[in-house]
Amino acid sequence: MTSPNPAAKRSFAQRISGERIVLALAAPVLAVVLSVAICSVLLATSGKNPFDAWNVMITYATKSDGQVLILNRATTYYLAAAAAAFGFRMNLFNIGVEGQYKVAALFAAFVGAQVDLPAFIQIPLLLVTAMLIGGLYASIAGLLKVYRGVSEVISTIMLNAISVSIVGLLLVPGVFAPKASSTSNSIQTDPVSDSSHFFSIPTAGGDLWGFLFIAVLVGVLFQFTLTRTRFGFDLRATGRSESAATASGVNVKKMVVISMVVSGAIAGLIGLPELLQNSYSYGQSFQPGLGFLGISIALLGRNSPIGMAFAALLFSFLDSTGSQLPLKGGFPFEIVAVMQGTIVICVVVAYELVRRYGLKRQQQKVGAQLAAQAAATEKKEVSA
Amino acid sequence: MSTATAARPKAPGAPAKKRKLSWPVVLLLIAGALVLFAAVGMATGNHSLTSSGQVSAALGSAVPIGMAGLGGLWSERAGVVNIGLEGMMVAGTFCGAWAGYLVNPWVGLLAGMLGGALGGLLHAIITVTFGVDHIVSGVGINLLIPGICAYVNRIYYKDYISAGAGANQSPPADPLPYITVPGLSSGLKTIENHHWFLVSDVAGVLGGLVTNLSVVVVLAAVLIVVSYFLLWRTVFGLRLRSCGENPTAAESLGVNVYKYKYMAVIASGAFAGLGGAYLSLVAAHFYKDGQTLGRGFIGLAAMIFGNWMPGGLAMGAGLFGFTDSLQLRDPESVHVLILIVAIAMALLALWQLYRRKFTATVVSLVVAGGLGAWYALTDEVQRPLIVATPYLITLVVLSLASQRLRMPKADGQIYRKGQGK
Amino acid sequence: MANHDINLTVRTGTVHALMGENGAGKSTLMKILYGMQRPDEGTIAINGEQCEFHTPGDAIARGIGMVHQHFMLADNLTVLENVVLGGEKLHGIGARAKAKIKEISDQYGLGVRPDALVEDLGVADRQRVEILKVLYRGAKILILDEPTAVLVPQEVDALFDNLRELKSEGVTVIFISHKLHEVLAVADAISVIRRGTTVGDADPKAVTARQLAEMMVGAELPSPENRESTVTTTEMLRVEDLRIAKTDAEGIERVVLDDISLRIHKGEILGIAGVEGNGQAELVEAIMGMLPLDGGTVTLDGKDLSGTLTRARREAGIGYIPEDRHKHGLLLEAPLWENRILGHVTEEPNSSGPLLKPAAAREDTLRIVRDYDVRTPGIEVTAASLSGGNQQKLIIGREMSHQPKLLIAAHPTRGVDVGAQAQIWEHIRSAQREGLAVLLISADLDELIGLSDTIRVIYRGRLVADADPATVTAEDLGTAMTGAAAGHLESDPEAVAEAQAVAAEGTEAADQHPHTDTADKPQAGE
Amino acid sequence: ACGAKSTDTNASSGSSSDALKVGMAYDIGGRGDQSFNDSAARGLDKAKADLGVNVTEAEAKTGEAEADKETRLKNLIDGGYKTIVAVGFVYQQAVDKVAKDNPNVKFAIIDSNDKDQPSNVTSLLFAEQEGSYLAGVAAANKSKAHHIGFIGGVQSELIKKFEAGYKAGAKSVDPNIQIETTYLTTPPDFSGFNSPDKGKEAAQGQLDKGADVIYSAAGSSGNGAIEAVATAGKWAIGVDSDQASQPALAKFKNNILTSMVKNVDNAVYAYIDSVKKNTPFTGIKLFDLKANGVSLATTGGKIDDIQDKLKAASDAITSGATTIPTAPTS
Ligand SMILES: Nc1ncnc2c1ncn2[C@@H]1O[C@H](COP(=O)(O)OP(=O)(O)OP(=O)(O)O)[C@@H](O)[C@H]1O
Ligand SMILES: Nc1ncnc2c1ncn2[C@@H]1O[C@H](COP(=O)(O)OP(=O)(O)OP(=O)(O)O)[C@@H](O)[C@H]1O
Ligand SMILES: [Mg+2]
Ligand SMILES: [Mg+2]
Repeated sequence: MTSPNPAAKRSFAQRISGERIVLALAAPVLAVVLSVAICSVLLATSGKNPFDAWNVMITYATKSDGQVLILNRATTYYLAAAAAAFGFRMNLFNIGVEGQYKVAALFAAFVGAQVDLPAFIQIPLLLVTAMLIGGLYASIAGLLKVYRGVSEVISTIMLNAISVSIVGLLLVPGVFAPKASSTSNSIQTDPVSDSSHFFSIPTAGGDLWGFLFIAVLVGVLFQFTLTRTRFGFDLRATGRSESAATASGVNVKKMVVISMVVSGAIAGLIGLPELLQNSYSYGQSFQPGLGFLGISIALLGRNSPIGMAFAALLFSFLDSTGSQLPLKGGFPFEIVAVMQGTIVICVVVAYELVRRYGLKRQQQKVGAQLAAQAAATEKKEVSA
Repeated sequence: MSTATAARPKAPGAPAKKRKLSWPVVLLLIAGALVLFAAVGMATGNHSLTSSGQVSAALGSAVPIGMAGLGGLWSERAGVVNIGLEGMMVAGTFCGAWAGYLVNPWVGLLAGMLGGALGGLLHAIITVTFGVDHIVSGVGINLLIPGICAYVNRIYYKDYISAGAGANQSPPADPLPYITVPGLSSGLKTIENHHWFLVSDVAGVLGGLVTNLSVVVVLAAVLIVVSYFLLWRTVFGLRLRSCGENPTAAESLGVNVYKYKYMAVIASGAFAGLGGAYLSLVAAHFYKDGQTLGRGFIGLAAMIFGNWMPGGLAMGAGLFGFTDSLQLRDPESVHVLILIVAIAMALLALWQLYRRKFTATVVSLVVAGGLGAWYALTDEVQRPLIVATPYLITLVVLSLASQRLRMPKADGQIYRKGQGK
Repeated sequence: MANHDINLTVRTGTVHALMGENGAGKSTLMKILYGMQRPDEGTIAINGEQCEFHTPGDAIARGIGMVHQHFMLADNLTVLENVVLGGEKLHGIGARAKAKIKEISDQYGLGVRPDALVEDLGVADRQRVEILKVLYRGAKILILDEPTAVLVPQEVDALFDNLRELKSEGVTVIFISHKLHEVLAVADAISVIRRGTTVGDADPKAVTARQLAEMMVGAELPSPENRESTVTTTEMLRVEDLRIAKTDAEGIERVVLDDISLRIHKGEILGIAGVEGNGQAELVEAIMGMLPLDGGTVTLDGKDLSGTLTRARREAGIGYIPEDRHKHGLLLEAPLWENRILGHVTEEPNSSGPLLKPAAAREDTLRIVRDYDVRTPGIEVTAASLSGGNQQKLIIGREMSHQPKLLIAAHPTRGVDVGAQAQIWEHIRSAQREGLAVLLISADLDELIGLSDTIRVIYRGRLVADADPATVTAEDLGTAMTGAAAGHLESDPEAVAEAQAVAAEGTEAADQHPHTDTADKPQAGE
Repeated sequence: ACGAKSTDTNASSGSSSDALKVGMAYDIGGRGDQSFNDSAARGLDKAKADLGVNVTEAEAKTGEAEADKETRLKNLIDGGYKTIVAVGFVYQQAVDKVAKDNPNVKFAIIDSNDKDQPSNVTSLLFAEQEGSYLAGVAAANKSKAHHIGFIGGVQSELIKKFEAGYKAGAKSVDPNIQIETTYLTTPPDFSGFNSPDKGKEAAQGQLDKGADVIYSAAGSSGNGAIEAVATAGKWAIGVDSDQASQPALAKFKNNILTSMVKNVDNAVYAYIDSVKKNTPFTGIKLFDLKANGVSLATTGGKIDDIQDKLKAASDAITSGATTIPTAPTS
């Protein structure tokens, strides 16, 4: 056997070649620049100086409390993105993250309030509860797709609407919420037991949520599962070509259900940072919309664990610093939504252009290299 | 790819014999449903399911859903999946209310369509020209357009507070006219009030069709019929549909696929925009942030439910409109609806038994029994559940019927000119 | 570059054949002529007049019509709709158009029903619809890109009769084919393309098949090699009473496979002949476990696999070369080494336990690239950037790397150039010598006759006939494939000898093809 | 810069002026929502004009996180605003938390109370059931069909109080009166406060069943209900502010019988005044009928003819003779 190592090394170098990195970064950077430009124009039309707005946002992000806020929020966003991305990696459009996390967080809050075990059992118990409920709820869409051929896009949209009703049915005094006093108008579950509180790290800028580590862990597991396990290979193969995966022996039906459940299980975690680190109970105004936000972040980060981390930070930066805008300069905070929208759209277009360019480049390179090889051998034959 | 896969005909054996829903069958089914409703109405003394008010309200609620669905239909028939309908509807609500206030509601309708069409144009640029995945583009549009509308609302209407505008609301526009057929409407109402078995129910349904209809409801109905005609009976439609079935084939025959896709997606946005304008000009008289409440998605579901056909789409939208307005108008009747669904499931079970599908029979029977028991053991449906009825029904119907659905063959696929195989 | 320095002159009222190996650039050239692709430079002149085509519409307006290599039909539309599409100005889209279609159909004996859904048509019918589409537009120049690839010999003859009639009406036909004897039979003039450029013209009356073949590949063809039977008595695959019925959307049951029983022994190649769409694909998928069975058993090496999943069957030793490598064989946008894992993710060296072993997979991919002569600059490039033949070699290398007991090879050399074709046959044959059982499906009857030890004919989901490749001609096989013959086929020995002689004359019975001519390949490429 | 907090630079701004600095945190919609928030804004404006306080405002956005509310409150505090009014029960958790961390800041929260809330938080509550009771009395007196309706925006605890009072009031006049009840949505879906189309449809349903006076406690969904009722020529009863004087409803004002006005502005003003006078409210401050926290609007004079009856009912309430349930009985 000739040593394969030089070749392997060369290929590794090839993989992280400068061109690829430039290509990978070109899209998001271009998109952000473009959307900053568009939003600047919008802000200017409202008669404000856009640079003041950017200044407010960037200044806040340089402050310690702003940074803590951004990181804490990014933790939640990252989990939401990971949940959506897990499905996307096999072309499964789980639009239902929204419903899954709500139902899961509600149950976790209920269990957390009912049970009071030592923290090292209590917290895993709540994590498992949330993941279980999220997974179960997602499995409905998976099963419907596999057995009844119902598109998951439609079924999860319906399940999102139904989840609101589920919360409505359960989050009432006497069921999951305590009997209300006559003066209280906000309904929420009892607070979770003290042992359910997740640790946080006190910093100068406030408490940094320990759940950040869970998010990082999810990202690492996500990456590991996808690139280092058989299951992950099957999943990616299915995402790239369902027909080829089927022929290769992947049980696509099983994969659909499993991925849907895993996606739902990750979705189950989305509400937990807020629940176990901040509000300690699930109320009627528990933050909605994270599921849809997660989808956008996943798209922005190309469903890759690293990319999504950047995307989550970017969105969190926009949301956190954007809420400073009305107070410090009277800018409408709606500009943040515009900005997120333009970034997502610009980025997906840019990714597609870059992808196509990259593929063509590679084909040309392969063609050229082969032609060169062929010419070389021909010459050799002639001279021989 | 190889010719072989493209050319593989349907499996050999029995000759293809399609069982299509023909007009007589459809009419018979409608008649059957009416009898069922009438009988249940008689038995329970609750006649609101077939009352004229309910029918006309159902039509009204169906309009935004139906228009979104029609938008979906146009776009998907040309091969472009459009989940950006929701965003395009928002554009319609905003532009409709804006022009409706500044000029008049008729111009508002037009402006709403125009706003939606702009959203459609954006979707077309992203998906057709740049070849981005259709769902991804739709998600982006649903994020962007509501953001822009909310932003513009806030900065633009600052000076209109005294006219009734607010931070996230536009000033009110004038209403659009309603149509009532003079003699017919009241005559039917009289019959309806007698609660005669079936006769009154028919009168109620017919009455709903001629009483207090917004002109936009009529317009929407006309648009659905016109869409059918355009798409299935004209050259334009043939070309458009060919782009959704096999764009490369269309291209090889000189059809400018990009052009048709663009037209379809823009039209799609315009229909969604009209649905939005209905919300901000008829259902309410002003724009409000978050007014569409996911109707774009429901419209899409209605279209799939209707098997990518205008008639089916109208039925799907009607079903949504019916349950949605019923739960608002008359929450108690939702309880009666359970009984009706239970009986319908039992009938379905009989049909399946006749077709010798035994497992399906058992499943249907169990569902029917469960629903029947629920009806018998309760007096009312809990409100959160009432709100969920349309979604639950859609899920159930789709899980029963989705294997019969057939979407355009190249739907959702990315087409590049000159790169067909 | 797909085409460069192409010069082609076609005289009015002739059938002009265009030949060249796979990927030579024939389709590209025709697409340029038809306005579907734009040339970087060069001109097209019709009747001495310079034209420039931006879209197929321009070409159609100049009287050019094209039947594409891959059918251009919308399945869910009717024949009428498919025909009138784009040409609605001619006769509308209603009754007039229908009458016109009937008229053309009757004139050329095409037997086309305007109201049928294309979805329900067979391959030959579809081909006739394609031709009708062109005639409907009154084309004066007709381009046929490999129209015979999926037809049985009898259908080919019918097509040629139509072409001759058209020619007599002054229509110019450009006819693309790999099949030497077809070209010799019908063409008035021949041009040969190699590596995207014209290498010469030939007169069909003066040229031999062998000379043509050499013009196409640009080199002397390698000589044949004798082979003796390696069939053993050990049974490897046993398929018993296989039955599959599909219920379609309308609830109607269609029998796809019925009463299929076959056996393959170690060292045996069993060939399945049949017109596409008669159940071959389903048979393969049934054995692979991709389709659920309604009845019957599949036994491999004494082990009943009937109820098992595809993965278990692959682990049990079935190798699979799918007929459509892009759809079933590769992850086009994944690097080569990931494609090497595909289908064998549970096996050494790709994984151990639930974990993947990328390093080992990479190393083994390098070995396959070397051993199977996959022309690639590295294993990190995507599969999409390889040429079709090299993709196929990678697949074969991958499947052979796991010492399969049974190889299912569906059109293993489809869309592969001559050199690669020979290598692929050699790989299959050497594995056969070591005891591999092979189920070979091919539309190329010469490939089937050349490689197989036994041939079975499939028609409408049943195995209706069988034959010994040594004693059967392609024509008789073709008859059975249309359902006109059944039972054991035995051709007139003289005809068999003649066929073999023709083949030998063309190629000296090249190693390429055990008995028949080299360039006679079934189907073209990617 | 990383170590610095965003507040470090403007820490001095608190002492720049002697005027009382009041920060107001609105619920979604903020100033200009034509409803609840606007009412609070009026109180703030009045305080600014009459008491010379220094004010700043901030508002919630749709679908925001708990942390956003906390940050908003903190931002106000950091800006030197040590008296903060939070409008709406959605602020309860955030107020509890921030108040605990800032014991020297005074908070008021409207429409909400938490039994464990810190002592520097005051709840400004309203006796909606009392005002609604009067609305019920008016409705029952005006109904010719002995059939009235109630439309609640969201089936929350707060709106149930409206329903309870309204029903009790109507039954006190006409024990056999038929009352339709519709809620547009149930929590956590709060779109029922924001969907005029839903309000319209629900009102139409009740009209079709024969109701001829309809009370809608549904935020801006009430606009739709009022339109439907006015179009049918029946009586509508509005809520929160005097709807007959709202520009957006000018067209229908002839059919607006009255509105159950919740004088949030009075409460806000009173609270700021109390702080200014250094006698801040503590605990729960109930704004009931007696304290003019709730009342019926008389614009248009449509209830002038039944004023005596309303007066009697009102007296009975203030004297304690009538007690009103805060939750619907059936
Ligand atoms: N723009 C281009 N530049 C370079 N190469 C191209 C281009 N377009 C196509 N090719 C390649 O040129 C080759 C010619 O393909 P073409 O389909 O014309 O071959 P063909 O002669 O019809 O082969 P077959 O017999 O397989 O049908 C293919 O390898 C194709 O991938
Ligand atoms: N746009 C392009 N420009 C340059 N080279 C290209 C382009 N597209 C494809 N190629 C090259 O052309 C080849 C495409 O493979 P294709 O399957 O068409 O080859 P082929 O000539 O048919 O070979 P084979 O006979 O092995 O099938 C690859 O080598 C690829 O790198
Ligand atoms: Mg070709
Ligand atoms: Mg090729």
